Amino acid sequence: MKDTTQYDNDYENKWCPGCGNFGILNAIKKSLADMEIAPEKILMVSGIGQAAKTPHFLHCNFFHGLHGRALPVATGAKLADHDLTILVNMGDGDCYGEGGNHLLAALRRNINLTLLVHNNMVYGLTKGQASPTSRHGFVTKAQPQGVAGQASNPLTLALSQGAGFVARGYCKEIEHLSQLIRAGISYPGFSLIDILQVCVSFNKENTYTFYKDRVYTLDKEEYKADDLHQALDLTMEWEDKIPIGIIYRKDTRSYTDELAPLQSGPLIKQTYDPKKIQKAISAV
Amino acid sequence: MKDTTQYDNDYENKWCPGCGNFGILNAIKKSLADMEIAPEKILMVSGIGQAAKTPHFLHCNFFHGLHGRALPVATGAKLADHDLTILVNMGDGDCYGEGGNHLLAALRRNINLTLLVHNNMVYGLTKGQASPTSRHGFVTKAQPQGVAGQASNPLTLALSQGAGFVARGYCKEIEHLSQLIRAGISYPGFSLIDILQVCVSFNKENTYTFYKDRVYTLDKEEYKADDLHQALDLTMEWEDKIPIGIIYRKDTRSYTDELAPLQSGPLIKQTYDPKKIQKAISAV
Amino acid sequence: MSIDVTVTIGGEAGQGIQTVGDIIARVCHKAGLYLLAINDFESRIRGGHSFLQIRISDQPVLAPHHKIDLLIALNAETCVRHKKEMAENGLVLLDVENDAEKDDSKENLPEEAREKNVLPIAFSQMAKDAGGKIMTNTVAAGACLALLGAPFSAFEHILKTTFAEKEKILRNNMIAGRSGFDAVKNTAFAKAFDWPSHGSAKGKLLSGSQALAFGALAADCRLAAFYPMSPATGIMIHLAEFMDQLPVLVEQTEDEISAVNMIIGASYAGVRALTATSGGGFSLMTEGLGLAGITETPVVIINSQRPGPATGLPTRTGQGDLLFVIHASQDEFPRFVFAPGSVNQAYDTMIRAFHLSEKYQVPAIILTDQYFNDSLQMTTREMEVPTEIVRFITTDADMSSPSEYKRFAVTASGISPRALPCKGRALVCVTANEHDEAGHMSETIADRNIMVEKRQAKIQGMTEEMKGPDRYHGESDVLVVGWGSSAGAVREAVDQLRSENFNIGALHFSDLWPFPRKKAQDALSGCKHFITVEQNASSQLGRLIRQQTGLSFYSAILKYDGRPFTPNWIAEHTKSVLEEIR
Amino acid sequence: MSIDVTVTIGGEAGQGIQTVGDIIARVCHKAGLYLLAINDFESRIRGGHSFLQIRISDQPVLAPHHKIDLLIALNAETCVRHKKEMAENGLVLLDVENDAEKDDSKENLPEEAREKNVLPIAFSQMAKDAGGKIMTNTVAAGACLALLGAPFSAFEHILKTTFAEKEKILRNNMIAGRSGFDAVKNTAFAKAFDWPSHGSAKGKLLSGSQALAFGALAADCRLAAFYPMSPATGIMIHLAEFMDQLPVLVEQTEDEISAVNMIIGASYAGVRALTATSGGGFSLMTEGLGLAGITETPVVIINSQRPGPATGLPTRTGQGDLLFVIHASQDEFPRFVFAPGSVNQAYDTMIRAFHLSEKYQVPAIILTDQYFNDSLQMTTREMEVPTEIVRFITTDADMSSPSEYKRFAVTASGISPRALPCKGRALVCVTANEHDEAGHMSETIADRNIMVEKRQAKIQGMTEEMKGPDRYHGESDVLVVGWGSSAGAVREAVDQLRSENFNIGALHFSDLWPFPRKKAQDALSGCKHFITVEQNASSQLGRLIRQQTGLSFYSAILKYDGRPFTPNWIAEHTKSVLEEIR
Ligand SMILES: Cc1ncc(C[n+]2csc(CCOP(=O)(O)OP(=O)(O)O)c2C)c(N)n1
Ligand SMILES: Cc1ncc(C[n+]2csc(CCOP(=O)(O)OP(=O)(O)O)c2C)c(N)n1
Ligand code: SF4
Ligand code: SF4
Ligand SMILES: [Mg+2]
Ligand SMILES: [Mg+2]
Repeated sequence: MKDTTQYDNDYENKWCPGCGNFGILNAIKKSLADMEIAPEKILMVSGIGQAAKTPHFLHCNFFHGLHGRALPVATGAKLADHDLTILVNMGDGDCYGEGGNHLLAALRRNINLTLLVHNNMVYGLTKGQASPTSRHGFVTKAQPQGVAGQASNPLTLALSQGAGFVARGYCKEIEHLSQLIRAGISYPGFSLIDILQVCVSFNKENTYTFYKDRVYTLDKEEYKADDLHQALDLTMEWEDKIPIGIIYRKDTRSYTDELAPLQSGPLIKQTYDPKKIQKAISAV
Repeated sequence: MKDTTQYDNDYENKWCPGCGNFGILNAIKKSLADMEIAPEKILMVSGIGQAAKTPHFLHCNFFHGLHGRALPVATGAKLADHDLTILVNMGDGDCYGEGGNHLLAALRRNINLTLLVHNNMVYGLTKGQASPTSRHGFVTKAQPQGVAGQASNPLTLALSQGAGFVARGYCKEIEHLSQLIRAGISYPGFSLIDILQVCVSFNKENTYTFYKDRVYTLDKEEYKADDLHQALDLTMEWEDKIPIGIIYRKDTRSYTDELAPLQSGPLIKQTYDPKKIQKAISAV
Repeated sequence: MSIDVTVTIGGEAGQGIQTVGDIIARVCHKAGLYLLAINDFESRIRGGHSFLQIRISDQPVLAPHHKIDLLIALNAETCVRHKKEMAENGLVLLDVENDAEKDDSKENLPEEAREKNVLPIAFSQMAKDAGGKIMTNTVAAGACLALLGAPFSAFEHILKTTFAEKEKILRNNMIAGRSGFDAVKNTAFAKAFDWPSHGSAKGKLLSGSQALAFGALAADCRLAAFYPMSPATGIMIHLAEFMDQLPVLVEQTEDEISAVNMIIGASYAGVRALTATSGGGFSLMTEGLGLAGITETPVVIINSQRPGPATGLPTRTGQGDLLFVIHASQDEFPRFVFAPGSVNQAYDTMIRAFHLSEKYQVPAIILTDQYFNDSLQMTTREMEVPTEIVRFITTDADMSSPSEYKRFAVTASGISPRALPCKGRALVCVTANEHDEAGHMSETIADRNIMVEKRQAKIQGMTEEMKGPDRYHGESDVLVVGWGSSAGAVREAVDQLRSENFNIGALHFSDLWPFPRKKAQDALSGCKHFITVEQNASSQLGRLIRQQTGLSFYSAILKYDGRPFTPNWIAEHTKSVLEEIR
Repeated sequence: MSIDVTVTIGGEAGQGIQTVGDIIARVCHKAGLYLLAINDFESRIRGGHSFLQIRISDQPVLAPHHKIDLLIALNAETCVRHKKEMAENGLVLLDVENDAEKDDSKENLPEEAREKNVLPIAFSQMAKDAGGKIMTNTVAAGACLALLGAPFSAFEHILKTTFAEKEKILRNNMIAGRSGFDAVKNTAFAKAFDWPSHGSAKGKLLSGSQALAFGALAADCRLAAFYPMSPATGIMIHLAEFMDQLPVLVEQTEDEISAVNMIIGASYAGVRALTATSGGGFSLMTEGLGLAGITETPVVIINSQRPGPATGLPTRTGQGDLLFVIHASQDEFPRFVFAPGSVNQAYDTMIRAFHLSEKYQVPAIILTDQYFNDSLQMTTREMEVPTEIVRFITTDADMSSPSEYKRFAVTASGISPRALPCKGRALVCVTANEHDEAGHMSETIADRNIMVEKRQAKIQGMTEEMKGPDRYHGESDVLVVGWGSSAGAVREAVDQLRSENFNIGALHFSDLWPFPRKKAQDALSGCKHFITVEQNASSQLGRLIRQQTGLSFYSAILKYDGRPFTPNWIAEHTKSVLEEIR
């Protein structure tokens, strides 16, 4: 096993004991170590929430932005320098609630970012309100009669919008999750990894016990993840069985390959040429 | 035919001659007339754009709000008085661009609104930039090298999020469209009608000619619109053949039926009871 | 004040600080004492350090105290953190993990527990003995109350109401409480006082959030749409508690943009509607605020301030949004801005805000903050529910010709008769574009000028509705001027300074926009100098006063560390300024 | 000025008004004349009424004129609309559908054409005869130029460059142009002038949008993210034209929230980044502005104002956002606000804004408006591209120990050395929460105070960078004070008033925040009274001046109808005030 301690820092962790985020954090470290990406070569971008604190607990570059807005920040960084390796951490409220529109746009762009959604089906940091993935009927202090709407299915959503890399992980399956993250980082387009994350403080339904009997791993040999229909069906499995693994993957080109001004290299690496600019302006 | 002139007003129309919006306007009038909804009994809510001007050209109550924000306004009005019949007009940029997050939320809520998206695959009012439904490669002044991302598929999106009424209309098929609108208004939950709308000024690709050879009507006898898989496939048809009609429909309950405080009637109709309030407060 | 004790309970988030505080507060309240409790916690769910600080007195308490008389430390770190704040004769009760009997072997204790004024008590051990560690809070509450001099019966009474439903739990808690109570039997506490014998509650004990929620109910608010955001969420949670009994719907939205547009839609359709958020969410509502402005739709928006910019300090307090909310959104339109200074005023302000917002058909913004929302305070008057709600709504019956109804008809006051959609033959047409009187988009110069002038015309009436600043010894040479939640702290600071013979008074602004210029000028005209006291870094009220009156503050006492004011802090800083003046 | 002619071309949107205007403007420009053209159009694509108004002179033109000398009416409605604005000897050329030969049978003409000063000409018929109705614009341009006294060769030259590529089209246009030119041969036009014979262009002719776009390029802006919104879209379109030749990416986003966050991400990663929007979009960017504030990320935001509130008048002009952008977003942080008054100043301001934003690591906001963005103006100086761009960026090489790099290290100036992520061993850690020097979330009082003070500390240096107001006869008794795009109109108004012997001058503010208090005070100290001139309803600059200096304006001349200022309008209103003063 590769050394993951290089990603440790001495900043105090602020999560609750037993929180599923610890597993995700470990999986991230593992995948970075396995891929031999040095701490200073990784950029983590996140929104606001418990999930979004993740970058603080890693030795790395990070931009911990606004609630819901991690994807535009990450997109901007990627457009500025498409050589960067960018991982995005968001909560389910962060990504599918406040940030829903940016997820749709990231899917359309198919920009080469790896998005990890710590999906605990609740708003953790704000003390337990329903999130877009909370099930119909889920009771909280803000929803004392239970959630009246239906839960969002983020993976089906991604597939419906032409996503090329759609996966689900589970916070307890660290090794498996770390492989998903590796695959996501290696993927040339936008990769969405929705992670079943247990919140021990505010979600008393989707617990370790809940997942224990339901979660099963897609067999890489058997399931090729290249059939959209089959993938759509898998994303709709939930009640009794919940598949984890790469659910769909197709060949793709990254957004940054499509943009004219980026063809001579990352924007940040191109040189300032006052003469050329003067000429261009004068020609108008 | 029912009298549609009751919905006419003498406010000057501001659309370009030949615009597909005229057909949509006529279809709306037709469906209202057919359903015998008096002008003063209808509430139109819209965003901002050419499509969103529609309510001004009808004799009716209307709230012409902000770009992208028609659905929250309509939702608020419906929650306040769920006896209202509310039609929402939005453009593709309005609804799938700026307002994308509210569409996701409306789908989760399944609130009883009928949403008409005038999908001309371009930003009309702002003079022709690409919209989320513009095809990959679509050239505009803002996208001189063509759109780099992939187009959103709004109908697939809706299906992926559990929508119970998903339809597509075409601005030239006025009678057919008016039936779709009728069905949408009658549907107890959220209904999305995406309408292929020709913009003669800024979209030189998706023209009447383009649609002429492609659009075909789903046969109500043959196609039952109750199979999600089949519906998903239909929403993905585009290049050669484009289906119009009700693509998917399932039984449902409206959001407002699920909310405790609305069970004694619309909020607006309940009475102010100071004694009860005083008692409730004092009990804490 | 013959009684003035401050008790702080500190420990990790998740240790149950709230429970200890709650029991103590309720016992004191029930006994007829006055109290105020502040809540200090980090933006995390477990661990870290948090505390609850209760100030208890036989006189009304308006602000937290800067010194701690009794510290209940649920962990050793609490001792370290609050060491400097301990009063001279202050006492610390420290929960230690070892057995209570072994207290004398101080070497085994954490270093903090070896200090002179620290009394190590094995709260958790006692709780375990009584049936479970979970009752540590009851033990601690018992010890605290015993030290304060409370009779056990008072404690017992509250325990009984708290655990009324489960007999066994009650029994165990009684045992736990008793052992805590007895553990300090022989401990002298300088600030112990004669417990009022037949006291009765002197007012309602409630949080700022509750007062705001109750005010909304009393104002007949029917829809409360929100996106969770500290420190505003509590208001909505308190409202949601009534969803099963009153016609009020609390609706969580996908984001703040939706929340503000939703209440605009609801208000347009005819119900009173509210949203609450903090600065970040308010930022997102800025465009919607303008929509309410141009469509002349009444809505009430609470902005519970916390320090920024951006995410800032989510669970801390501040007053940095005054000039932002006054100027928020493109171009100009009238709005109300209020900033209540007490729970009673907050309750009243909600009722007024809904009333005035509907009367003038403009948005009303209420500025509170984390200190106010999350602190427990006592009412000084009944919170009365209005017997009637005036809705300022027009129906067909009021019109000579409903078919000619014009939503934006020009009037001298700027206020047009407001009808509701689908309620008669009058069509209610509304647009975010500039429009004619009928509500249709218009770009003519004439319509534009008419509509700008119509909207601006409301300002006169609105200004007349505004209260001038509350004056406290307003005839003094020097005035301390504050706004919003600092009202109590400023007043107590003035008391303290006056008791030291300073010629000083205070002004408190609760009505901030439209600025009550004339009344402010009058209130300020008599003083030689005025000093602003605010929780921001640029004296926003001071700048506003100068913008509106041309009058300049002599100095600004500013605090921006995210923690609430104490009277003493204000008094000390004021003294430095007074020395300069002299 | 010996030459001062105003030509207006009016008709429906879609009729090609732009083309007529463009040809005329280019012919005049090429001939060495000065000109300024404004664009007036509705928020629709076809129909309605729109016009382009060109003022031509042999002296620099700073603002549009209030009177029309020559009106090219592409439809009859245009005559009606502009009747009142016609100069005494003004002439109207009206396109009539009937044959030009039948001009004498006036009864067949629309009523408007029967007026004395109206010359009915069958532009469209002549175009049809030349090969197609589409050339109506060329005919009209020909007629207009002939009346102005232009030699046909000058017209010919421009037609040749315009239609260089297609021979047949050129030929037809030449015929069309000629017939228009000849049609007015015998018509006397009072304002005809001696056409400069061997003139050469006196400057670059370009729109405000172009000047801003060019400035961005010259400032090395690499990413321009935006969501379409009038009147800002043009800036981005002009930038997009360079995507195939320069390292600049114009990225259309899903909404304005994304746009502002995207440029923050890009700037954090190391490239200069811009967004442009109008008030509604700026409202949505408010939270992101605070993110730039707390993360100290340089970004440039253009807010092209239009009248509001909300959607307001999308294609009209206004100055209603000054106080909004200064105070936007929760809590406090330093920012720059600029409002250029000419195309040269706009170009320079872009370069300065990027430079200062990066130097101080703060957001910079540029306020322009529809009038400015959509009007054609002439440069008075070369637009020089800086030979070098100073980036204020730190690398490992500059650090003694990169592994200990702290993004928010405290310094006296408040500016911390800024490194870029993934460019060395130094980790760049940034958060929207309050933080310690290393960029990790912190809630301690110490860190909070340090960071607030560090951010505020920048204000001093920033203020020193601010220019005071531009003074024009600044020693006068009365000063007219404006900001932003009104610079030219105010200056011409002053000229007019001074020619009438009023003792009057002007101040123009282009640097608005941090407010150059000292310089403003100096500039205002000599005058007896000052009068603000603004396109809003509350005198926002006047209020800002009072907030910052305590000095009060005597009167405010306010216009909020969405149409640009003319010097005459300002002069007339100023005179009324001057009469009051007297
Ligand atoms: C604009 C804005 N709105 C609301 C908030 C308050 N807020 C902080 S975290 C959070 C939600 C947390 O839920 P989620 O994204 O699921 O993350 P988790 O804490 O569960 O990991 C919210 C609403 C905010 N910081 N900013
Ligand atoms: C917040 C905000 N951003 C941008 C705009 C400018 N705007 C007006 S209409 C429009 C898009 C129009 O496209 P679409 O929604 O597809 O409607 P269409 O005109 O094509 O019917 C935009 C971007 C606005 N009014 N408000
Ligand atoms: S609240 Fe939930 S998600 Fe947040 S740290 Fe605790 S367990 Fe984890
Ligand atoms: S621009 Fe396009 S969508 Fe708008 S009115 Fe014209 S044709 Fe219709
Ligand atoms: Mg969550
Ligand atoms: Mg469109």
